[in-house]
Amino acid sequence: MHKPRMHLLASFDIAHLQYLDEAGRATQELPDFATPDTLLAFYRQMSLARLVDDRAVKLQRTGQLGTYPSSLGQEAIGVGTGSALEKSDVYCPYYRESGALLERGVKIEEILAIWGGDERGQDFRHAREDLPLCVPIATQLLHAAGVAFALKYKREQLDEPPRVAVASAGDGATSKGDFHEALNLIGVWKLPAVFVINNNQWAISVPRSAQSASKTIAQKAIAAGIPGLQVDGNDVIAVRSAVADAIERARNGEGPTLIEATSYRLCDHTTADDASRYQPEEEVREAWKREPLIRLGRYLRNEGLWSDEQEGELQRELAEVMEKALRAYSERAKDKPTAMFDHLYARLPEAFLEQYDQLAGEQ
Amino acid sequence: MHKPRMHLLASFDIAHLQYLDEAGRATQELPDFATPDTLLAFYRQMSLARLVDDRAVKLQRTGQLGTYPSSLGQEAIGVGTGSALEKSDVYCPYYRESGALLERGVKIEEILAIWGGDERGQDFRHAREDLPLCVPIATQLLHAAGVAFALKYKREQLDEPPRVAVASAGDGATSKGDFHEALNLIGVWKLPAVFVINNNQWAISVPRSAQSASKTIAQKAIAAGIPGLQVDGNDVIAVRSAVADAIERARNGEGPTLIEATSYRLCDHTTADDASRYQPEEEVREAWKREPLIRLGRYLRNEGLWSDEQEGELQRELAEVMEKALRAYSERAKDKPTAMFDHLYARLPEAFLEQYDQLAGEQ
Amino acid sequence: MAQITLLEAVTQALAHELGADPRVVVFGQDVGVNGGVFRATEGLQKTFGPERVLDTPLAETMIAGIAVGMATQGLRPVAEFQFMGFIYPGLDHILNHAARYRNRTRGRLSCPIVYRAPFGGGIHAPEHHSESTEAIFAHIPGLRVVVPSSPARAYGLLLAAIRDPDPVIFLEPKRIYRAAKQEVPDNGEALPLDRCFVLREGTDITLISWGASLKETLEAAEQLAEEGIEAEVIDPATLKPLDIHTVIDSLEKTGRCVVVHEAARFGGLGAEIAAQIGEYAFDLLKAPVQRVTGYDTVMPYYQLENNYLPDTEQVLTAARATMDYPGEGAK
Amino acid sequence: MAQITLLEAVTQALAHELGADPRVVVFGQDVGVNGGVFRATEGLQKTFGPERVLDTPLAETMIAGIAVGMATQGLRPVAEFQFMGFIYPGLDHILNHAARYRNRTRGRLSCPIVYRAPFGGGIHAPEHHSESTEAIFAHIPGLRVVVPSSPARAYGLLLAAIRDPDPVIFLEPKRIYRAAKQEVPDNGEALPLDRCFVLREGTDITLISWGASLKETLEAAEQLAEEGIEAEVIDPATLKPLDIHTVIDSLEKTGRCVVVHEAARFGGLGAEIAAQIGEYAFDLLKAPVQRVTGYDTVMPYYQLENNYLPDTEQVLTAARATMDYPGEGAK
Ligand SMILES: Cc1ncc(C[n+]2csc(CCOP(=O)(O)OP(=O)(O)O)c2C)c(N)n1
Ligand SMILES: Cc1ncc(C[n+]2csc(CCOP(=O)(O)OP(=O)(O)O)c2C)c(N)n1
Ligand SMILES: [Mg+2]
Ligand SMILES: [Mg+2]
Repeated sequence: MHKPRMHLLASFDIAHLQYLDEAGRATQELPDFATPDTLLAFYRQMSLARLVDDRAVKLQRTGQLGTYPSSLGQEAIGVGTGSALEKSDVYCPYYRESGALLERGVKIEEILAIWGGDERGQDFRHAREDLPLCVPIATQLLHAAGVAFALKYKREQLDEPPRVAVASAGDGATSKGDFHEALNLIGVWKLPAVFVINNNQWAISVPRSAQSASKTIAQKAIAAGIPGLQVDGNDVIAVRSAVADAIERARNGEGPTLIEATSYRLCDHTTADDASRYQPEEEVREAWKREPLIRLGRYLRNEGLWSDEQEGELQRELAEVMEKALRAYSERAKDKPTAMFDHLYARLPEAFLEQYDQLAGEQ
Repeated sequence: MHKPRMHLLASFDIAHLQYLDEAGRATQELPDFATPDTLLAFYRQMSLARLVDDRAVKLQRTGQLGTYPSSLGQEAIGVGTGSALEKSDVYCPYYRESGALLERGVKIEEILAIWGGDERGQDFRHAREDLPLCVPIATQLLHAAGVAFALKYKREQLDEPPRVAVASAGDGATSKGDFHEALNLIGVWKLPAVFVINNNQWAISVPRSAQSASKTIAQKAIAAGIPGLQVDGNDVIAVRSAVADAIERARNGEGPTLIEATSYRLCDHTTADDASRYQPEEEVREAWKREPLIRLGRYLRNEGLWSDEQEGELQRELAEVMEKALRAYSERAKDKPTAMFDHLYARLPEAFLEQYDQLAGEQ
Repeated sequence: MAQITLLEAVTQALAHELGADPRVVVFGQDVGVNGGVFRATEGLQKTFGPERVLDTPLAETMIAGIAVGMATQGLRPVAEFQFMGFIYPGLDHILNHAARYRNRTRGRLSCPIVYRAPFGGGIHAPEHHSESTEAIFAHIPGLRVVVPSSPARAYGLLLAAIRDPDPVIFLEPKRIYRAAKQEVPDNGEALPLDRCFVLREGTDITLISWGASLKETLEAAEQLAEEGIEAEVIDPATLKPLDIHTVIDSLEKTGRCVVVHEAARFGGLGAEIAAQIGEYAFDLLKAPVQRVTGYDTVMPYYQLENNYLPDTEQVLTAARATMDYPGEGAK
Repeated sequence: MAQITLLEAVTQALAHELGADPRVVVFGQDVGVNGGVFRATEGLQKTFGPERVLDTPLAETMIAGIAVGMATQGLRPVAEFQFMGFIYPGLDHILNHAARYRNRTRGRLSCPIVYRAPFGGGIHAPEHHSESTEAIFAHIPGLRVVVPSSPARAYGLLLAAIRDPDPVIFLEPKRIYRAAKQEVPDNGEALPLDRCFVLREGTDITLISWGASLKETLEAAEQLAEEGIEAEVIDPATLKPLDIHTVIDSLEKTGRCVVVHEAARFGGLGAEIAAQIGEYAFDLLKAPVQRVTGYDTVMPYYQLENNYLPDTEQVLTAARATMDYPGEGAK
């Protein structure tokens, strides 16, 4: 049988971005934003995220917190992303997000409250327009598309300043229809949206290789006709650079971007999980060598920007911050039961007053 | 600001296949299957599909049929696809499918019954394992993925011969999550499935350009890590060639393929639609120049394989076939009302016997 | 003033709110250039521009989901599902998000969305185009489910729905889209949500229905009047939250009730109404609450749809049996 | 014989059918290597291989949809949704396809699928992990909805569900996954679908519940017995089609009834049961059918979930009020 002659219609490239390698060596000239101050701030925020996760897991172990999803090993993604947004931008997080939430000004005790089974945690004191943490996988990407539409609409129709919607999701989330529908919409409506995928190689026990035959997640952008790229998600400079560039383009009306940030989940999926059942030990050991905090620390030390002493001081400072937050969390009075009706509708319909009274009466 | 240096991770090409150009001239050596007999059979089946559509629309206009979706101008896709399957393969159609259904041995009166509001039309006398026509957009693609799994499973676990699931959908359907989830699954599970997209440029009134920013639909395969290509969907030889090749690879265990067949909807979306409200006249006029039947006819005439006389004879023969089918359709007795319960469950649960009796009593 | 259909009343309400409130955006499949497959959005894109009246790609999960995002940022999205049979891919976003956003964020963000969909059978449409699954939505905490059944109520209730600070599922009975005309002044006056409409006063029996079935229900009431039975006919209009008080008030007079709906019986809203009547009006009841409903079968292809849909005769039979109760077979 | 939990009974049934029928395949998120997040599929992949026990990508529409395709070609898919709160993206395929394939093709193709999902609250899980929306599924024509509430019923009903020629939504009450143990012989004997189980005989009042709430309901029955009230406790087990005869038979004795469920009240299955009792047992009823249910609110985050869930005290209060009816305030 002879082979049909076909003509080339289109070609696509997917590229990878890295600034710091595993040993903390710069692989290319660092971007302008990477001043010592910024890098030290990254280091602090990643350290804080790690501490929050660590304490949260401990709280869960002692029955003071519900199921908790740590972001151990993926702090560069949250911090790199969160730090790239303007305050007025809108962040649309998934649930594995300590780093980004801290960047957005969400309070540690709010994060704890959420996982402690208290809706009031989602009533962020700051970041009032950010979306709440989102549990149903990938749904936040469609909300982010809607947010991006609203921001574009308000700019064009209501003369408001340009703002961008930034959403995050996991690698598993990219298998879901919501991901595709959202990506396709932000593409065809050219919305000011940036999607950052935390590719931590696992969706609970399902490895990346069992999620999709696609070589990269970045290439899924091609289906939507938008730019996609992969960054080293353990390199906070690369994450910040890629996200900031994408945000800038979105803000300038140049459309959306999909960013795959590769990392590794160095912890259980949540405190309800036991990753040793499925993560190969060897793979985990290798992944520890690439983790983001040590990497940035090495760079800083090589550059003479960081020392054991500073590390000690930082840890003491963060421990205090954490202590205060833990106190705020544990001192929080339990919400009143009728709260479940208070925010159900703007005004409770008459039809439910009887139930409201029953609930109130039972306390 | 300096531009980050990125390294290339992956490259992808999307190609286009054509054998006959608009004027019916071969643009390359035809494939082996394209014998005079086969091409004449294509011509006959495309003519029949066109006739069925034409008569169905007329039936609707005179109140003898419900809403009907013609495939005018897209006959090459149905016939090219349908003729590429083995009898034992499983076809998973959407609703705009006269050509393919006829190839599968579905009877004209069955097609009419379906659109005449009678479920019995879906109880195909032949093609007993093919899926019924599917109205909810893109859902059949997930069913096809399940069918492909079953065929692979039965081959591997139950020692049955290799079979392939072939599904069709429209361009609009590719925006739906089902498309993405199905494509991703057949990719990662390497299922024997072929998806053929009838890109007729419109989803009711929404043009292809408003569905997606992707340059081609074929490139959506890249997201799933599977081969994707575009064929000239007005060239029945190209369609048949591409689908047959993909089926062969699937049958050999080499995995799935996405095929975009470009065409144009030369009719209303359905009889309930008025395409003149949104299709630009000029565009329609241009599209008529590329339609598949005239194109193949020109080729056949150029090759001395077809004449006015033969055309007249064919039309007479098809008119008779159609006449017979119309009689069979109109003579069909109305289904009995209780049929709505007879096939609700394998055996009607006691709980519904009272309703059954009520319904039976009302007749 | 010209008389308009229920369908035109929908268009009129959408146009009014698009004109009155710059936060309102209308979107869905074919709602723009084509004006919707039923023409409910006819002319809106022309008047208000393609930035405010948008054709979406073909993806219902997306339609439901982006409305949530838009609403959280202060817009007033009005999203159309082309038919109720295609709304289900959007359910996740409606149930898990739109209905919960206010509660989850303790009031920080909310979802003033209207999800519109034509529903019900009787127009000889293809499969999946004739569904009535309002009970699914009415079971979801945090939602409102509204069904207009006249041009005036379509206009007034749609205005109210768009202005309501919480999500509303607005189901339009397509069988009566063009059935009757009424003068409906375009005065921007909303009708109250969460309130039943008493369409006909009566003292002998209470008939409750909504959407297209009200046609048969009102016909039955006329017929009953000729037989000397005065039926009170109630259109709940807002199915959730349900104004049971108006129903109970009616039962105080009549002590007898028939609920009529197209949807399948089992788990339909007739059950909830009957249950609440049982709870609140046990001692008033002179006969069991009867349900006249679609069968517990899949909505058939159109050849049999009239066999499926409740007809006037069935309403009459149930009403007469209810009036006669306990009847001759009583112990 | 060792005693096993409800969860282990599920595993035992799956293993039995995988062993007995080569057409059975089990799939879902994390059901393979990890044995399911609750360990319901523990060990199955090891025993039956990754071709028959499969981890899927993360996509619920897909899980629901491929089951349809598989079933039409003669397989017996058993699909797991990780939590009921994540089932909704699959609803379209369940409602529009699985439930209709037999009917649509007039019996040519059918969907012998089991869709499993853990449901209900009370385990301090995160948002969306504690839902009870069985009423949504029970409203869908063509489906079966089955809820086991003991290890033996989990085993016997799951076998029956897998063998049933039609689609079954099999909802596992996760709060009692490990609550009680029972000897459950692995004898491959199914229990009947479409039949209520009378868990306790009584003559004074009928208590109906399913899933985890049966715990509180049975506790209430014990307590009532101490007060001299003999409650009959019925577990419908198959919520749809509902075996109302067993309920009516019980009402013949008791004339009084309380329905208990976790799900929100409005449009919950308690309504359907109350409505059918009203229809079939009007003259037997000595008191209104009471519903003890979750509130018509969003299932709260776990701090308040116990305030949401019906407790034994509420069942007792309703039962006593029903016994006392019309009580002192009667006219
Ligand atoms: C729709 C939906 N299905 C299932 C779940 C249960 N679940 C929670 S997290 C998770 C895996 C997510 O993996 P990924 O997207 O890679 O994010 P990661 O947790 O690895 O950061 C699953 C299946 C869910 N939350 N939502
Ligand atoms: C889920 C769903 N949404 C909406 C519809 C209504 N509808 C029927 S056909 C159609 C357009 C489909 O366009 P396309 O996929 O391009 O196929 P074509 O009709 O052009 O062949 C729409 C929106 C539907 N059938 N299913
Ligand atoms: Mg992951
Ligand atoms: Mg099309």
